[in-house]
Amino acid sequence: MAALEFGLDFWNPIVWVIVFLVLIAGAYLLRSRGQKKYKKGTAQTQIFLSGEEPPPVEQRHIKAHNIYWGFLQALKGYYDPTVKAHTGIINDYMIWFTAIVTATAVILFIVG
Amino acid sequence: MMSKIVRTISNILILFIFIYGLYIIMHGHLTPGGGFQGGAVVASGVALLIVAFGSQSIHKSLREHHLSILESSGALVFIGLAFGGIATVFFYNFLVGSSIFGRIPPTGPNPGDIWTGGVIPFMNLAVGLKVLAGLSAILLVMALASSMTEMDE
Amino acid sequence: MTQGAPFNVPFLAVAMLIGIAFYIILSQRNLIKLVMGLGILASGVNLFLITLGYREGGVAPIYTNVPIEKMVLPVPQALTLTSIVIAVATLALMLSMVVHIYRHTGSVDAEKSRTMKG
Amino acid sequence: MDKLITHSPILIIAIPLLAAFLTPLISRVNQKARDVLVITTLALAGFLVIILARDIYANGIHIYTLGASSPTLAIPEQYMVPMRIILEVDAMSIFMCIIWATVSLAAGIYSLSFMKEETGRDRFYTLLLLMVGGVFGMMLTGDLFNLFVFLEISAISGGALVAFRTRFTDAVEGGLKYIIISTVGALMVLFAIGIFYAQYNLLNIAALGQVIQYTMLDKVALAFLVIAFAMKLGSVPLHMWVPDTYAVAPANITAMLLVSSQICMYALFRTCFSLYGVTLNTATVGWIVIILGMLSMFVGVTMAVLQTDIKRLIAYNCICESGYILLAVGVGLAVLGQPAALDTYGIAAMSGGIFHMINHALFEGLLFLAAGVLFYRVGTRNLNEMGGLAHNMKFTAILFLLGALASSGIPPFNGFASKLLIYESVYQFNPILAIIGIIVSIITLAIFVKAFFSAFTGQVLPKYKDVREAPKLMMLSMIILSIIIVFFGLFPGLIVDWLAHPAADALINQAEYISAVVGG
Repeated sequence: MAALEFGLDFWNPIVWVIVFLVLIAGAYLLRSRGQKKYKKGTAQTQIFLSGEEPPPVEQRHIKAHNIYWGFLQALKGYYDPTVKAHTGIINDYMIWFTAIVTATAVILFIVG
Repeated sequence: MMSKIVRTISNILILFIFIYGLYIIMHGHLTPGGGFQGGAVVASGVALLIVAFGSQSIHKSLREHHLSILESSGALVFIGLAFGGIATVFFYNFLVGSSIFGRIPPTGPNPGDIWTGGVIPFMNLAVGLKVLAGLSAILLVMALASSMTEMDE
Repeated sequence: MTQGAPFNVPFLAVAMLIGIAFYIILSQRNLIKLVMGLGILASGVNLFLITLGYREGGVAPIYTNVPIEKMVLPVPQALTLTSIVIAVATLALMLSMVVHIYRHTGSVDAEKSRTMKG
Repeated sequence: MDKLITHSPILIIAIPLLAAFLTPLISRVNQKARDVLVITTLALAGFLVIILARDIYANGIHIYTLGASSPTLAIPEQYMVPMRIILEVDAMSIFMCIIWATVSLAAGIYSLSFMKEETGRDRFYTLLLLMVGGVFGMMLTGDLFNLFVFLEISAISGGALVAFRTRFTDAVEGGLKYIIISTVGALMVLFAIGIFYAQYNLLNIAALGQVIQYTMLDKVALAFLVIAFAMKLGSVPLHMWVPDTYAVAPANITAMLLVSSQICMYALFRTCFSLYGVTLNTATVGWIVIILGMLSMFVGVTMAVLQTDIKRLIAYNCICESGYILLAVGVGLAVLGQPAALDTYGIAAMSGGIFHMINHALFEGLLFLAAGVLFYRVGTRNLNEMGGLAHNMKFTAILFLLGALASSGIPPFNGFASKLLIYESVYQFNPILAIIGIIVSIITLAIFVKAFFSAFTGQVLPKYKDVREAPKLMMLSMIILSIIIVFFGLFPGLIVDWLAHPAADALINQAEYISAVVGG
């Protein structure tokens, strides 16, 4: 009932969930063996930055446009033309539509 | 607001336009035309009024929400008539053979018998109501919107 | 349908209307003109549909003045009418949106009034 | 009860339309009654869908002839071909109806709370119910022209709903873009319908499918239909309106627009499988669909990486997910003429794609609704300005994470099951396609890590100290969707056997679709 079968393979989420729960329980066991003797609210739970004052909260959070900067930079050759194609002008959308209809019709005529 | 000549002429003309529109709506099952066409003719009369008298003065007597009630009730009557046939099939013409608009139309050239068509005359009426209200509301709102921008600038 | 020169004239008109409409839609940045182009496109398609209803020797399907065997099937007329109604609704909606865009941005140019891209 | 099942196809369409025109009248009397009416209508439509679905899975295709003297009288006595408007419901149509009923009910409940502060809500609900009726009509109809009419009804009401909050400039712009591309697409569909009518004097899909020849004109019509529907479903390179529109619409409307795009996918499949069937060169058209799907997957997900607007990001992800469906069903289409290949992996690919359709609607709907909660509480869609929101919106964060994980294909959620089915079957068709699919799925996870990280994690920003949890009704609608997601994830075999596989069979089995109307 729960399983999906593909020829010889299968996927059974119930089995997966049971295994996952067992692993979670193991992780929890390990965690519960950890050190409990620290004092909340003192320097022990504060951010430590080589003795400096940590920056305010706004600056500590990494902004969305900085995430994956390296990925975007590495694929600049792909991204620049792709982003440029998304002009946001409705006429350009229609140009794409006309071009693709023509191309499809030509392909259907030639190939069959 | 246009000149007095225009206003007087359109006051006379509007009656004929309305009557013609209603005629087209009511004869939809016999002659070319029907609800939409007749409603559009009536709405063109409203357009004449808006042009002649200005949208602000028309708006005093003709409000959008009255028109929207009229429009909704037109649509409701239409769907209600369609539901009326649900004992057999949705949209079934259940009035055929009854005493209301129930006669079978004669074939061949004839002057036209208005007492035919079953639910179709009623549906034409409902559609006509909806279209005249809807198109008038569109015209009125657009005229108001454009006159407001003129006043702003 | 008979293949004769006069019968192809409506189809030429259809092609011209649709061609003009696509020219407008592809090249004109003014949103009002764009909406006009869509109106012309709708007219072209409607003319195409209504032309399909023509049968040589047939008579318009008006019940009061025809011998019954000669009537053409009124399906294309019904289709055209429906499509005209829909075109009216879409054009009205688009024009009112253009009015709003003009109010917000002070421009009806597709490029100048855009706020989103990328 | 039998009578109800017989009439349910038209009731599913007509009841929302009736309620749509009732709402402006009722909301003059009482606002509360209007809300109750809207939710009751949506629930009633859902109930009718369920009883119709039970009948269809038991007894096969269901037809309903409007205005005839009996619902199953498709062809009147003196005629050779169907003349009236016929609704034809098979397992595929009812599958789409189940999706739409679920999502529209969730979106309806959500809008009770989300649209509370807007003015003119009676018009909003009128449009919403019109859209519900229009989309149901598109799914249930067996008539090409009717398909066009309902396409336009859903497009007009959808466009008006996108632009409903006219105080936002971008909302109006998104609405205008949506309505323009819908109109052009629909007019091209109408032109193709005209071409069919010119050649065969028929409008019924089943009757056309019986006589279609695949002449030169049919090829033109096919190009118009396929590309017009591809534009409306937002496939690359015709996708650019999708982020513009989805990002600016109210969140509940975005979730509905998503399904109304899927309906165009359904119409595309209906065209290819039930209308043309094996007459067309299945390899060519199949590969066209596959290429559109691959482009959608790749461009959609890579463009999503650099978005900073949360709803634009999810919108690009939508493009990517619909690419998976196009890929899977395109593989099925490409091998339609080869029974051996169809048996080994074609049907499996199609059921995977169709299963992914419902999953797509559910988890993307959930994500849009969660993003709408953020907009409702925080007042911005810009991810750059968010941060630490999970502290105050724990449940929203969990639900967003659930949707994100399901969308990225992380086990045990439903997205994993359908994507696995797609990979396994597409791999046998062409290994490269499956590998690209897996890579795209990984990047999908990356974009949701970005969205979740920048919106929810970190310390709470001082300006969002007083942000509160989502209102109860919004939470309720999100919880409905997430329960279904988890259920589908835990019992994928059940769903594939009950819903997706019959739908795939119904698409492939053109002869049955035709004979239900034409007979013989």
